[in-house]
Amino acid sequence: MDLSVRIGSLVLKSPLMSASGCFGYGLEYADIVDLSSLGAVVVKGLFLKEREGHPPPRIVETPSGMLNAIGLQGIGVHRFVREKMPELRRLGAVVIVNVCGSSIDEYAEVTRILSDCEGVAAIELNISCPNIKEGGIQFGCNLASTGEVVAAVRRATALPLIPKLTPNVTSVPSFARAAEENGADAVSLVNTFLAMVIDPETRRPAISNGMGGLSGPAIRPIAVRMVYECAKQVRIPVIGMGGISSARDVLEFMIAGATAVQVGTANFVDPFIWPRLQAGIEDYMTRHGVARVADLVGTVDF
Amino acid sequence: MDLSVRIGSLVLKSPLMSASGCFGYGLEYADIVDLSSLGAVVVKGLFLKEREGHPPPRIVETPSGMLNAIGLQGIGVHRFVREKMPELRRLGAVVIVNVCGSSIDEYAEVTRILSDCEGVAAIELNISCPNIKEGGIQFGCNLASTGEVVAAVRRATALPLIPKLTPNVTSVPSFARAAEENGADAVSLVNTFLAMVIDPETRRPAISNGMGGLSGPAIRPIAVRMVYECAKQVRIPVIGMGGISSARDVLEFMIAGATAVQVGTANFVDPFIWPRLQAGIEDYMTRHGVARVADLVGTVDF
Amino acid sequence: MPPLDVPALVLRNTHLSPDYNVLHLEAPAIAAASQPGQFVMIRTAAGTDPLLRRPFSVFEVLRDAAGSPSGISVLSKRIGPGTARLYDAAAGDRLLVLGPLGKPFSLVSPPAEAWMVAGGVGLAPFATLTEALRSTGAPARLFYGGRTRADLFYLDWFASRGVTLDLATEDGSLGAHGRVTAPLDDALRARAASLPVTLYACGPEPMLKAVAGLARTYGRSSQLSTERIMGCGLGGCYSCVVRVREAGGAPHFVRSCLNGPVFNGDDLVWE
Amino acid sequence: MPPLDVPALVLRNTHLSPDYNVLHLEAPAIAAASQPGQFVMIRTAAGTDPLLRRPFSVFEVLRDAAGSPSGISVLSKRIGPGTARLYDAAAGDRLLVLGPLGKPFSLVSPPAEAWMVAGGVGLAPFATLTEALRSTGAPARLFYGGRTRADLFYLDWFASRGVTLDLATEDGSLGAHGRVTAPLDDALRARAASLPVTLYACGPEPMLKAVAGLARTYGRSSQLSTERIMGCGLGGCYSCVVRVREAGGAPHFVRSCLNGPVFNGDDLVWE
Ligand SMILES: Cc1cc2nc3c(=O)[nH]c(=O)nc-3n(C[C@H](O)[C@H](O)[C@H](O)COP(=O)(O)OP(=O)(O)OC[C@H]3O[C@@H](n4cnc5c(N)ncnc54)[C@H](O)[C@@H]3O)c2cc1C
Ligand SMILES: Cc1cc2nc3c(=O)[nH]c(=O)nc-3n(C[C@H](O)[C@H](O)[C@H](O)COP(=O)(O)OP(=O)(O)OC[C@H]3O[C@@H](n4cnc5c(N)ncnc54)[C@H](O)[C@@H]3O)c2cc1C
Ligand SMILES: Cc1cc2nc3c(=O)[nH]c(=O)nc-3n(C[C@H](O)[C@H](O)[C@H](O)COP(=O)(O)O)c2cc1C
Ligand SMILES: Cc1cc2nc3c(=O)[nH]c(=O)nc-3n(C[C@H](O)[C@H](O)[C@H](O)COP(=O)(O)O)c2cc1C
Ligand code: FES
Ligand code: FES
Repeated sequence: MDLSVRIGSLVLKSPLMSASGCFGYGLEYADIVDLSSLGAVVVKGLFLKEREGHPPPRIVETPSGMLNAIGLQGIGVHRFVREKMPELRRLGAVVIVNVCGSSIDEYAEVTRILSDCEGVAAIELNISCPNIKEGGIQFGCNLASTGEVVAAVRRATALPLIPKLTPNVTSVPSFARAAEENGADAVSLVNTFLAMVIDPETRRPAISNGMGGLSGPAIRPIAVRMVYECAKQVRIPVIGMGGISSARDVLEFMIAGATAVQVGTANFVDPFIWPRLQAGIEDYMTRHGVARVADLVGTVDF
Repeated sequence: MDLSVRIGSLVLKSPLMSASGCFGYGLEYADIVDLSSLGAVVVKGLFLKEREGHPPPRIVETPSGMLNAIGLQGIGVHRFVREKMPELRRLGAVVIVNVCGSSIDEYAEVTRILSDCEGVAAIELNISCPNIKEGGIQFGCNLASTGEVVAAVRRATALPLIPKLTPNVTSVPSFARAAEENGADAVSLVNTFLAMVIDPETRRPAISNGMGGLSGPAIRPIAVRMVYECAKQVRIPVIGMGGISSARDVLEFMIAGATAVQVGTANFVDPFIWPRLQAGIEDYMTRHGVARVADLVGTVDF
Repeated sequence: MPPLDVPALVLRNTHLSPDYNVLHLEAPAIAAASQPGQFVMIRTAAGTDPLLRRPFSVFEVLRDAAGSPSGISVLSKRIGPGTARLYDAAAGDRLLVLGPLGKPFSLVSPPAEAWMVAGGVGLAPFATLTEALRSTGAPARLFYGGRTRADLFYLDWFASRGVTLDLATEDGSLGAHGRVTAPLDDALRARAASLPVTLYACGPEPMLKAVAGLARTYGRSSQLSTERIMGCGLGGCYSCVVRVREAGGAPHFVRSCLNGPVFNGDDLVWE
Repeated sequence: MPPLDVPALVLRNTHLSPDYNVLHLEAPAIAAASQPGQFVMIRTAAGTDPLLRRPFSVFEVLRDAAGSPSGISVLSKRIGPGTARLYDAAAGDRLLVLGPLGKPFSLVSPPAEAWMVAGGVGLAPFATLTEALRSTGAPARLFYGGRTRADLFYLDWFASRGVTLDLATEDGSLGAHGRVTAPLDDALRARAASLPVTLYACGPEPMLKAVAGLARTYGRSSQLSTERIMGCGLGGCYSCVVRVREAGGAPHFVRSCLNGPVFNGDDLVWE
């Protein structure tokens, strides 16, 4: 059974990836998950410098979902390369780094540093974090800026480049096209939905940042729709995510048009999910006589 | 305790309304709900003519939500005025009609007919149904068209005019402003989120229309955010909805900025919810020493 | 009577098989008002998972020692999260039960016979129908099909109430080998046209369609209990429509929760 | 040992009060690996409501007849949907339990004394700590506060293990009237500086802050068990941060699920 999928020049042994920000730097999970068994480990968003993030409370549970505004706390690209990459390499992880920036220059600079680091397999360009002012959303909600930042980072790296798109726009496919036209090798979607929970007893937002990003099963039907729409409008691969919690959900996204998928919130609920997802995909392929998982991509009958 | 709220020239005895399409024509619920106890009964979307709607399956359950593509099956405005309004008047319901159209002329025409009908208290302009091509979404996703259709219907009626906005856009507040500038007395939001469920076993969408609108608790945090944003940017009242299932949720929307609220999906789960919502609001007002529910509107501390 | 919503106590949960169970629910007022063919909407869990209620036929009307209606039972087949929760319910739990809902069967009187046709869990509405027919005196016959013999339940119950049983299993382990519509066809063919029969059917849609076809072929009237995905059960959502052709009119969609779930087989239009 | 995720059988659910319960869970491997102060993440329901797991201290390590660890108990206070489900759990249910997680308390040895300070359900980590201290021989004392006498549990359990009890209730119904930090302050003041004491505290944040202050005032070391909202318990989400100042460095956020939940009171920076 062939579970491999291709993202640009990269051939992954499985379509399953961890979603950025939901799997730490990967190493946190190294003693319970075989990192080399994943298609890729997408690590937490990195800026050039270290960042403190927002004060707690940073998350709140919502119906079948969660709201987060972590604020991209992180160790910065230099410490990541120094402190995390050696161990990730040793464990055989295919590492995709989620790159953040407050300016086009910062995006390009972080990307350049990572491109010089052995073992970084691809760049996921985070132009869609809804939770901090400089989180890229000013790039990700404007077509021209999306094109500009993608083009600039394209010039900075030969690695596969995967802009990560926000769902908080009228037409996600136009952003996917802008990414494609400016040299992206794939797009990933969706990042979280900008959302808000207010506690009526205190009349204050439930998380310190006021607003946050909604993830989890609640958003899955919207994410599937966006993946379907984007996959029809671009030729580059689409990496789908949003609420995936079971093999059924992985298959739903792939049939909608995703070449690979990422799992975020469900990994919090069930960090031992990975082998079960893979077994479920294999079971489906056996039952439906599918030899290569890539043959499922975009096969929705609609 | 004063539960009354004001929407344009209309004073409602309570901020609680049924959401369009989730309460039939109101009469279906007349023997279990005292229709005159609601702030308003918002009835199912009406075109000029009768409509068959989409073939079943028309709904599918999703995590903490549901997807629907009913396709605006309905009896048309003439039969509504003739067959439903007399009984609604007799029961003392404050009736708001959700008006649909495939053209600006149709919106205006349906509105004119309703304006001549005794007992119709306001017009909710449905420019946001995601489920049919002519469901208004071509108006509701474009700022200029939104302005145009609101202006045209404004000329057709003296009734309070409430454009209902779609959440499937980058900036809901700009649409709220376009509505306000063109004479709307209030805006209501959110309509459903365009979404999709695919059954991997059949590789076909779960509902006949392929895509549908997501409603229910799943979407609540996104809807609260949009209500908050809009209420800050317009002076006219905002009527909030999206996943409201308890008095806590009503209060959350009002504190975020909603002057009144609508309840849709939760009425399916619990048609006896209305007196409980009211009791919960009153309990909150007692505990927090709030004399007039209108004093809560937009009081979020953020 | 307008429908009620009661937090019904689970009195007993009997597992008939790995899929099928019968839940006894305390709900006197709903029990007293229920007519054969009506249904209830059950909230299978507090909270939002599952979110919507699930529709179930009233299987039996339970009675207390004095013979007064004290509750209802539902016969449930486990196919997804909602029915799984009903399968796992324990005595002492409470479930919100909304009902009775929908249009019931019309009863026939002698000399007409009532032939019930049940596929799988489609048996559910026929226990109350059997009780009601005993009061009209119309002879009752049950054509009952399932996958295998272990999927056919309550045979003694029906037999002991004078119902003639015609069974069919797809694997031939009990009764006729194959679909239940085959013995039904034979029986209809064998019955003199002068002797009136009304068909009552509940089961998978292909079975209903076949029964409607047989009814037409043999000039019999039929009452079919449809099963559509229902969002509300009260006419609020328009999710549950079936296409009907009413006298003279063009086919159009009507809500099966209000205008059904029982329809005249001649009125239904199959896509 | 890496944490395990086991579908633990509920052996028993003891309701201590209308809010508090103790769940006995079969989980030998987790029990064997747990150290005082560690926690587990429990999935309180299948499905998505509630979605995330909830963190609970390991309350007791259960042992079989031969004395081998067979499971754990958790002491839970019902405050929302997750703890409500634990309150309602029945023997025979299964709950996914992930653990053991986090950094444990460091133990002290005689002549140092261990003074435990518990506010409400903050009692939870101190049963296992008491057992462990018995092996070092360090004298143990428990300052334990609650709203009212009915909210103080397991007093005999601690007393029978040689723990000196100092109780306080906010309504004065048992022990000192007011906060538990008042008798603690008195006791610290009374103790000669030459006699070593380590404070161990778990409870509401204002109490932890007060204990940290007292520790500083009297020059004692403190180990505080923090309670932050946790999304994962494994370091994946960065939701559970507390601000610490490590030797010389500027204050910064660290994950309490990995670097805690137990912190040195001197390191914590309160906002
Ligand atoms: C009027 C009526 C009476 C019914 N009576 C019975 C009965 O007595 N016993 C019984 O076991 N079942 C009965 N059903 C079917 C029963 O409602 C479904 O099996 C049940 O809703 C499935 O829920 P689930 O969560 O287990 O499965 P899922 O498949 O996960 O359900 C998902 C959704 O699909 C709907 N759905 C799935 N299958 C059906 C179906 N066959 N009919 C209608 N909706 C469906 C559910 O309501 C839900 O909205 C009846 C249905 C109707 C409409
Ligand atoms: C390391 C650790 C150990 C704990 N040990 C215990 C224990 O032994 N016994 C016990 O009863 N409780 C303990 N708690 C608190 C317990 O986790 C919460 O009471 C519980 O998660 C509340 O869930 P809920 O759904 O009932 O309430 P809700 O208030 O609805 O919870 C909503 C969200 O807030 C979080 N939350 C609410 N209160 C707290 C809190 N005080 N601390 C952390 N998160 C919270 C929940 O995890 C959840 O994400 C511990 C918390 C931590 C961090
Ligand atoms: C706690 C948390 C932190 C996240 N951090 C990041 C991040 O650093 N960079 C990013 O691109 N996306 C981040 N995301 C978004 C996820 O990668 C993913 O796009 C989103 O959660 C939807 O997937 P899910 O529903 O499977 O979680 C974060 C999500 C969560 C819940
Ligand atoms: C079955 C169904 C039918 C609906 N029909 C309409 C409609 O006719 N007109 C309209 O403006 N909105 C319609 N809506 C949208 C609701 O009025 C409401 O905006 C949405 O469901 C969000 O609220 P909720 O989460 O409380 O259901 C419909 C929603 C549902 C679920
Ligand atoms: S189920 Fe809602 S209208 Fe029939
Ligand atoms: S709870 Fe997720 S990082 Fe600590």
